[in-house]
Amino acid sequence: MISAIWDNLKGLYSLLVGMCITARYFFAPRKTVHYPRKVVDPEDLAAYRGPLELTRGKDDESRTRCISCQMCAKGCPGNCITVVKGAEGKLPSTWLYDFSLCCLCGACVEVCPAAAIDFSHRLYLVTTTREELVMDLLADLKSRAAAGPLKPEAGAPEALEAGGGAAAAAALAEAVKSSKAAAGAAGSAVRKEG
Amino acid sequence: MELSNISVTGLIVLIVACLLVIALMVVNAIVMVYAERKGAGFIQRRPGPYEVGPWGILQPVVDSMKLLGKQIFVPSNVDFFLFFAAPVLAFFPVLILFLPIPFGPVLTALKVPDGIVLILAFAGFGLLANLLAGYASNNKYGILGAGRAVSQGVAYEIPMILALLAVVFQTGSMNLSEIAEAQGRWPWSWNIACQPLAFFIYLVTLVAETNRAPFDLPEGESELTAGFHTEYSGMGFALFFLAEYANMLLVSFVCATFFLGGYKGPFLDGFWWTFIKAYAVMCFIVWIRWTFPRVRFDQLLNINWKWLLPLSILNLWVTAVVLKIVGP
Amino acid sequence: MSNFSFLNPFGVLDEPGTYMGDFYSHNFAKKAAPGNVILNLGPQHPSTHGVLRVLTELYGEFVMRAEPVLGYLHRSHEKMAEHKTAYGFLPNMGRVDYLNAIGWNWAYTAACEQLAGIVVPERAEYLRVISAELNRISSHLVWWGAFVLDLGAFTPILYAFDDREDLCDILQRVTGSRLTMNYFRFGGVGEDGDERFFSLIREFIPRMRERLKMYKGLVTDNVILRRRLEGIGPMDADMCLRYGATGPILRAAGVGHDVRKSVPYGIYDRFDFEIPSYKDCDNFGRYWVRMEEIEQSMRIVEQAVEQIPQGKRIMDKAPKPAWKIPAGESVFSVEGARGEISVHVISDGGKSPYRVKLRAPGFSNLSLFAEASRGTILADAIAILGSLDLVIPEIDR
Amino acid sequence: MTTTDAWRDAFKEAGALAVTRPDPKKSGLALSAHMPAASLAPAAEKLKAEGFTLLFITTADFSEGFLVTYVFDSFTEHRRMALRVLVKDKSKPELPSIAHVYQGAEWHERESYDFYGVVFTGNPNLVPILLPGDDRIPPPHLKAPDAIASIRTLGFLGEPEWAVDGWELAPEPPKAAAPPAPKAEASGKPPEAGAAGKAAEAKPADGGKEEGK
Repeated sequence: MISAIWDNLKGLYSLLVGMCITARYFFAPRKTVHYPRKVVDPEDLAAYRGPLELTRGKDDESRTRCISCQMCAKGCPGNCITVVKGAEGKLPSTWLYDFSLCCLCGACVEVCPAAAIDFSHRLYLVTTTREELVMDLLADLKSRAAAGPLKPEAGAPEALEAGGGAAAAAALAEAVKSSKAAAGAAGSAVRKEG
Repeated sequence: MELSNISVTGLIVLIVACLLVIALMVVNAIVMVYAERKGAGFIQRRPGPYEVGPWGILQPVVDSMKLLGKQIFVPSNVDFFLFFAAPVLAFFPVLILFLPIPFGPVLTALKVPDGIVLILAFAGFGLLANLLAGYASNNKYGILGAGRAVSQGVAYEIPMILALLAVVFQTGSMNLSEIAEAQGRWPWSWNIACQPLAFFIYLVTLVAETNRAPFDLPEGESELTAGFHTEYSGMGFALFFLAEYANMLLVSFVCATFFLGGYKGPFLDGFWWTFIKAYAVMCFIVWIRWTFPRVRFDQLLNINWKWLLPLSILNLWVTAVVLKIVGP
Repeated sequence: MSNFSFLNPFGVLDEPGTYMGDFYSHNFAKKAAPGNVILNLGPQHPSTHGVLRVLTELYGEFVMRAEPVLGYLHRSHEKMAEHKTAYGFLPNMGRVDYLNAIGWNWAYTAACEQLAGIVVPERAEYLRVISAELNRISSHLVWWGAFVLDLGAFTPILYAFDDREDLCDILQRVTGSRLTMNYFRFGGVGEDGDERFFSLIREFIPRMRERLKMYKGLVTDNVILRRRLEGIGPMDADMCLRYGATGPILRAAGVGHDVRKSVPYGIYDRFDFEIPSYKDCDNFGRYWVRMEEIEQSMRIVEQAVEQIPQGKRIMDKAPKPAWKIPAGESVFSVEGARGEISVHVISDGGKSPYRVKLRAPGFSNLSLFAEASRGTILADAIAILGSLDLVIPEIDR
Repeated sequence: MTTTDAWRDAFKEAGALAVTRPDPKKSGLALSAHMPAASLAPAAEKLKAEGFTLLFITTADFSEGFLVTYVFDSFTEHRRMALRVLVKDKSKPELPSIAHVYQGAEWHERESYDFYGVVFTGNPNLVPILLPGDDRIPPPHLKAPDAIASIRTLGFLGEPEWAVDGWELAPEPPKAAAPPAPKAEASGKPPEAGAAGKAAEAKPADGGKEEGK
């Protein structure tokens, strides 16, 4: 009987210890980052994988390094990338990337012989329709090159959203249809169409 | 305000008192919802409600409006009268229980000679409401929750009565005002000093009586999804929510009156002392809720029948013997 | 016909007591004793960690019979493997069990490397061990929070996620994602750990040790939790053998089996760490074993961070996305957070593997729940379910 | 039974058709024994007596039939061994269940019943486990007719260390032992014909539904 009472007293003591811990945390500072008021500091964003972007050309900032070798389109498990070879040299005429199918695996970034693709650090990309997720990365590259030299990314919303809106989305939709017919990519694209 | 020769002015005072008590219950519910969510947030290192109004003050108001707007969904094959009677039965009887509580030396709605019997008698209604809710909502989880609510309520009623009885023995009267009057100004002259065991027993039973963690088995979320009020949405759920906080407020006031010296405080007496003590007990209950896991059902009954009941009987016996030898 | 006809469409619910339910409840109810209640701990129950449905036959509060019903989260990863290239199937590995994605990455890549005879460079082996052990700690933290939440304590899960955020930040630096990580490549790893990655780890480990003391004070020594766990849900070594249960459940039954020790894959034989095993095989044993494993994993990560050499993160001429697995068959098993993860690959040398079998530890661990929960109280059955550390996407694959 | 040879003789008495010893470096298996359906349960009992547990049961669809592989492992001394059974009749695949020896096998067998339609007689609760129980869909894991390979041409079972004469799964004669260039280019692209496979009668294949699974 005595041991039962002793156990219960020890039990009550463990309850008090538990309450002191929660009391200590009651007065400890909070840890939540208030999204609209505070922003994740860019230092942590360096490894964040946002949607793809074409890296800037060495000499001409707005020219892509892509040589339209289709390695990324073939290697992508989700068939997100459609590249159409342009007229002059190896430059692609259209470079479409469907972010709604992408699983951010990084196969394209690794396999590209010309290091033309990289992950952007756009944390705050918001779209309302699925069509807006189909991005024309050539236009995106030009708008970023025009926006000025590469400055440390503040993680702030990228130029694309600023230029967003229905007009751009509609333009993109036609680009998708026309390029799809032109590219006639392998069966995988047909599956995406079906 | 004696009950026997009630006059017209007495009646008016009583009606005003009832209105004040209803206002108190609603305002308290809003304050307690906010305090609980902020307290839980701070314990879990997150800020709690923040967006609505400055520091989230309007959160409870917005919550109640949302609950008002929600569609009241009635499951099939349900006994409509009982289904809608349960929330009403849970919330309104608590109103009567606030009458005998001495908020201040003069601020007492009704000086009922045997106040504590009135309170304990009506406390059973909340229990009945839980049973009706669980039974009438034609839901297996509801029935399990109702069964647990009844056996828990009945079990923890007895040690509560015996603990309060020990204090009544000591002060010789069952009228809450006299009990509050009999205690001195300083903490060592309160009943908690001479009845610590009764205070501890009462603290445990009040947590169990209002179905608060770690004894919240009737609505154990992780087992019974929501126990007896699984099928309630909108106003039904809001009434159960208000009833829970009203019960909490009531038992905190009774605890303040019996053990913590009612409206008597170190400097100047007044109703604010009762409120301070009651809200201190409430914060303690909230603090317990966010610290401990839930007790299993048979352990819950073991604690009561094997430990609290014998202890309270022992405490009563010792009080009686001491009073016999030493006198009041 | 009740007067609220809009509530009773098609008059289906007229006579009270008609037993609705679907195929599985009828199949389960056939063998039910009269008078027992068939309760669906349904797919959307708060304590089944996802979309697991357990049909229970209750006699009052006691569970007489229980039968888990699976398949609500079946995405058929094995069928996808037959239509994707070997390289294209890697992202799937992060999504089979998102709490321990690195364990599955390792099993699949190692199965293919073993078939092709690929040798992984030293630095990559160390990065693999570091990321696997950090992922194990984060998986145990999520389990710990969810398990104690099942028992009714609301606060510890917030503290667990508090620590897990640091782990996710560390792993995000090398794998690029916080949950469904796709870090391993055939012949190495996808990203090299930079200096900040290692400094974050060195900061994390002492802080975590402090937090473990706090967890011990708040939960492990709490008398209510002890009474809820000790002596409940006995699963002895023979039951584990009959059901194929592995991992912490087996170690809590006294068998100190761990794939990292019995078949040291990768470079696990270079680190000294113990395998915690508990004598009596109840819920508290499984709880204690996992808390000890967090401690052991931190020891491994500490030693690995000290001994990591400089070098390449992936072998040169590593397989490209169009790489074909050479013909043959191979089985490789890895010690995941929940038990022994095995991948069985049969390849015909073609573009996609011919047949890939993913052996999920949760699948076998859950199969012994029916026998373990017979005759227990409903609250204990939920506690046993929680102690099995179930992750439903891994069970349904 | 400490050495793999002891196990090889044990399986020989238990009525194995052939015992192959694949290269553990490449396949991770110490021993692989091909059993007739009848001698499956006694072999399982022998393994259980020695403290082996059933890791998993996997089925694969080949031109010769369904190859059902039972993989066992021991917790004390690590030796991963596989028992293989060939179910030749694909239209009505049938195997005796070992759920009475290893209760864990019940679920693995039900999974093979889901994906390949293999009926395990004696399984206490043979209802689909991962696929919907009420509207039974044709087994989804069957290979498309043009993608099926043959065990003999793949030759992944390796040279039998000991075999009953006339054992039909022996790899093809040495000249073709080196796996010839895969004969029909294994259609990487998703089969249009859907995976209804031969088991189900020639039903209009609904490729799209299978794919969306």
